[in-house]
Amino acid sequence: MPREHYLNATYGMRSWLLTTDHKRIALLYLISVTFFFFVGGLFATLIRIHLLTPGGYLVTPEMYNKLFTMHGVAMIFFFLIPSIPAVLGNFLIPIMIGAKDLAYPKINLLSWYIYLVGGAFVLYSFATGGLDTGWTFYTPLSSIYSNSAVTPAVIGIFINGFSSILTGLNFIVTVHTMRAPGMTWMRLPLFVWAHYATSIIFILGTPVIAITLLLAGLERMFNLGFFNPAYGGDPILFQHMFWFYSHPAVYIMILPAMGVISEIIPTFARKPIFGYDFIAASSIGIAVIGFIVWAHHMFLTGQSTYSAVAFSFLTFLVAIPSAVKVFNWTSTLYKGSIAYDTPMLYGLGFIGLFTIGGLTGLFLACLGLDIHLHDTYFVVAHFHYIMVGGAIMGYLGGIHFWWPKITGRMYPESLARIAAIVLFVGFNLTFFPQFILGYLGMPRRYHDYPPEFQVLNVMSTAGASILALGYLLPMIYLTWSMRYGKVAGKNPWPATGLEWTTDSPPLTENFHDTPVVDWEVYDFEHRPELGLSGAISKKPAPAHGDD
Amino acid sequence: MIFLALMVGTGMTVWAAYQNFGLFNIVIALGIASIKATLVILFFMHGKYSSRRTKLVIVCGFFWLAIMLGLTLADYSSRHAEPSRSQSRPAPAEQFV
Amino acid sequence: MPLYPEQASNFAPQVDNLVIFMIAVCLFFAVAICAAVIYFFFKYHRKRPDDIGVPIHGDLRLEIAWIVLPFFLLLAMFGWGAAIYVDYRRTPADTLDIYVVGKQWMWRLQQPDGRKEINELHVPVNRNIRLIMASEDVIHDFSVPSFRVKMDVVPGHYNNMWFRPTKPGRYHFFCSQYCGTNHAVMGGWVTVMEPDNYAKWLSGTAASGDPVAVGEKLYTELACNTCHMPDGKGRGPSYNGVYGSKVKLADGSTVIADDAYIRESILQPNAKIVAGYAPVMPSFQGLVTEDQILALTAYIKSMKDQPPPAKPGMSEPATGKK
Amino acid sequence: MHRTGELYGQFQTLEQQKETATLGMWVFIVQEILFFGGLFLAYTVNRHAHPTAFGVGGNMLSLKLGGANTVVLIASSLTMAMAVWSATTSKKKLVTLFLIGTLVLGCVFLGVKVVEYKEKFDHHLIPGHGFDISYCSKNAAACGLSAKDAATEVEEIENGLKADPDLNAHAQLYFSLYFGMTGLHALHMVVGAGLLLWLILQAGKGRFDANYNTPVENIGLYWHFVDIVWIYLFPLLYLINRHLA
Repeated sequence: MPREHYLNATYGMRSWLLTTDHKRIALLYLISVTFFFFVGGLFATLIRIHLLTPGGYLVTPEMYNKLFTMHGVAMIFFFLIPSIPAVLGNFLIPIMIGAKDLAYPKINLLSWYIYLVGGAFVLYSFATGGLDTGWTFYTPLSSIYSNSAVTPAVIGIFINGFSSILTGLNFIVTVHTMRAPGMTWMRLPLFVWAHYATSIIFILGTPVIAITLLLAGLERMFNLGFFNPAYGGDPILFQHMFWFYSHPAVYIMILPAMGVISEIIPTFARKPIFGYDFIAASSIGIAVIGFIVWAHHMFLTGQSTYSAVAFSFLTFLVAIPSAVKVFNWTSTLYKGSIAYDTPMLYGLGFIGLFTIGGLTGLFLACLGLDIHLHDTYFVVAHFHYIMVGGAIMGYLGGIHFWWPKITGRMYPESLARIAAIVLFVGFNLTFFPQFILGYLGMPRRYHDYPPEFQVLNVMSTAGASILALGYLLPMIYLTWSMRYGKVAGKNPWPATGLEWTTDSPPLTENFHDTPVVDWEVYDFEHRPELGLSGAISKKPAPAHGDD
Repeated sequence: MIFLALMVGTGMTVWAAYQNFGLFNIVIALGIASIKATLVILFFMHGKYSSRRTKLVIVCGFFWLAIMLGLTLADYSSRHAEPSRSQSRPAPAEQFV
Repeated sequence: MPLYPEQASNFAPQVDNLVIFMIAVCLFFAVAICAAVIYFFFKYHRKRPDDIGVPIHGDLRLEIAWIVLPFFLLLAMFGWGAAIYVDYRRTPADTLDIYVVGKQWMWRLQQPDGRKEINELHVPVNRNIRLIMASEDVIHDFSVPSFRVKMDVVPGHYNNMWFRPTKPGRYHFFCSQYCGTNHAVMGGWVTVMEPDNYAKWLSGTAASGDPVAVGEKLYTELACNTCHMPDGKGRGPSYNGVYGSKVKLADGSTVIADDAYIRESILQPNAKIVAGYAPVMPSFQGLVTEDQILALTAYIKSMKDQPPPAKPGMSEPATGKK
Repeated sequence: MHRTGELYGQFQTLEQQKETATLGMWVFIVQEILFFGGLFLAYTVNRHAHPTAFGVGGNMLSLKLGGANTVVLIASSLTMAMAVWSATTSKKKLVTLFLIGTLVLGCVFLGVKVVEYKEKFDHHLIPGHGFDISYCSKNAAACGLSAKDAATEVEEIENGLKADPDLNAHAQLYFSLYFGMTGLHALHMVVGAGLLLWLILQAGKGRFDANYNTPVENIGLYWHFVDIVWIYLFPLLYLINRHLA
């Protein structure tokens, strides 16, 4: 008779579709975001194949425009934004803070259904005429001129917004009111801090995109005018409102990944994280400053010069908390006891790729350079370094890290290391050439390009095929391991978080008894139950890091 | 009490709307509205008696609203003071057909 | 393979210098971080499975250092970038003004003398050029990578940008803001010419085709021919032999049918009505451009050798009202 | 599931549960602030660009109906606050009574709104092809204007056209915003009315008292918030620059 846990507590379709268990909802999300990831990935594959040759013979211009739009919409709104928060966050936050569930389990389930309804609308739009406005939905192209199925897509994203809002609301309230005895704010895992910061953006940003897209949709459906130049409206206003959410949305994607990395690195370096309070504060800092930089997407729209200068300055400021994180992670490695497990490979890969992504962001924040680089492949490369190199690397690292906790079984280690390296190589080969393409002036969203750009495009496509392989591998072996993987104990790494003190997989109530936390966060030294008796050099460390 | 104050406020805005204070029309109308809103939050919604955490949440909401309105309007209001040479609008119509 | 596009305007060297500075700074940090990660990765590799690392919790001095130092570097980047940006936005006073209209999916560019081009722009080298841009439909963006300039073209707004080409040649320009189906082919070429070549190009007519032929085409396109029939039997007078002749007006006076008169008759038909005809012609104000008027005039001129129709009741050849 | 004061599984204590509910509601209201904030931003920018058209548009609204609605809505807020007070002091009969009062006032508000919308429709003030800002000045009889009012309106439109030749287009912007803003506000009212209905049923069973009144309190918060939105909408849409008429 196997031990009872959340997976085998009840059986049947009903017990999953009507569950209020945050762990089961996380798995529902895992399945649905993976579906959207492959939908978006399929579009990306077609895009890259099409761009092999100048002139592009695979699809028509209309179709190409639909492909990159649908790639963006599926990936951003239905994969990246919900990925880490709704899967890993949902699964882990209650366990990490020692609660039985989120504060509002029913609302949690509701937000998954809202996500599905929104997703259904968007898929309907993809299937009936597609969408060719770009994921940015700039008016008046989206509200008046486009002939594609904009209305259902806008409705779908509007609906999906409420899924994000409710998830964020749930997290904020949970972190405030559901912490176990002894779990003080300064003992919260950095993963929880990162999700708290993300939730702030969910709450304060998402309603604005909802109303913005609603207005654009009303403009399209009912001839109303909010941004319509024919009525004297201003299309730039749409961009202001759109980016007020959509820039912070970038931090929705990257902050949770940073949270994952902040868990992985101390675990596999087996030492407390360097500068805990600075990393925690920088998460909140990024969330707050991230809200006041949005108009750097609009330097060339004709916004006022003064405003552009101010926004450029604020954008440079947001680099500081990100840099603080990178410096602290790197310093954590110093005098660690570093293991080469797969999550760590993802973690270190993340540091490298995020550093490149972040530093190239400075080029775009810089007013004088943005004029040349704006809307070129440089931008495309930059944000893929952040979103794929950052967010997806973090997501996969987290999935591997917590896989034993989620399923109770280990993934095949050597295969997983190979996949991580394949991903790293494929990713760089795909996107690094695009930086050069961009500086040479190749505009983004082009189905056709001058022949002189071909070499770099071929490199990029070659990299993309390696990347695709890198994504298929984990998909296959993770599924395999659910049944055949080695059984994992409570704490296979071992790691220090509260989630590792309970069973793998946890029972429905997470803990047998309410846990009481009486240790500091990421402390390996004073935790005999981890079974780490190994030597540490007790010499106080000289106080210098790397750079 | 509060109800009466709100009623008086409503009466005042309507009255003020018919007076011309030049630039201050909007300021006065919105000022009265803000006073009314504050009364509702503090008393009807028990904002005055709630925990510090709740107060922080409320303040955050309005603060972010201020960020959005403030920074966007900063762009619009500084557009006419460009550092470039005087932007004589080109004659439209014919040239642009 | 080139790593940067040609430097063909005053902005190009400025932008490239800044890029080199930024790459240097960023490369330093990227290499330093990656080197540190790789070094630690191998140096502090776990020796025994139950080893733990040295518990170091942080260092305030280091934290302050890596907040403050990058701040100053960022400040330098920001300042340099902003200075260049202000240059971009501060248009000099002595510009050659080109009007640019973007529409799905073509560019119309107009020289100061009214001459128009589609997806082609000719400018003299070493002159300050200002583009005054408007859009007829969605947002476009005029971008010339070799000049390092780019600006959105927004419906309902006029956006300006300026540059000074420094090297004769032909350079690609693109639409850089996604604008719908044929966004990728909405581009063309800027030709930078020596000033005397530019002047020659401006005065030459070959480039835009024979104005008489253009005028003849317009004449049917605008349906002028349905009223102004050559035999004078239409609702409007014939053009034959009109140009340069005297025209008798309804109020009894006469005018010479010169360029100015023809222009006026197209734009304000009812100002001077030819004797014997009703004031039925609609105004073409706003429907035809100046160079179309020039072409129409050229066409009318070309018919001056045709015999004027003999119309009973008219002493002079009828004319004028298009 | 809504047994009085039941402790849900995920919580340790009742206080924790109540605290959680209140905090959650406030966070929800904060996101509503930003939601309406987007509308207010769109309004401000467009009004700034076209003050004349917005002034003329505002004068086409009925101050009587709008003003009456403001009074109705503030009164409903008062009854809502009284309902919460009655619940916390365990006056079970009064809770139901005040809630019914709130619902009735809310419905009156929505009714008046319907009348206003109908009027706009009759006056050709729905943005789109049939829109004509000067319809009433041309068809005084159809709009039920007195000779004096009609004369004022003709004059106003003439003045408006002088200041802004594109008045008809820009006024559509105003009416788009009018319908967008009041429409979304009304939608919130409808949702609120639904919630009130449910509350009344629960209150009828005597479920709310000093120990358990979270639903009344939270729906009260929501209702007050919707009231606050109207407190801003009223001057913005109806009042500013009335005197210009």
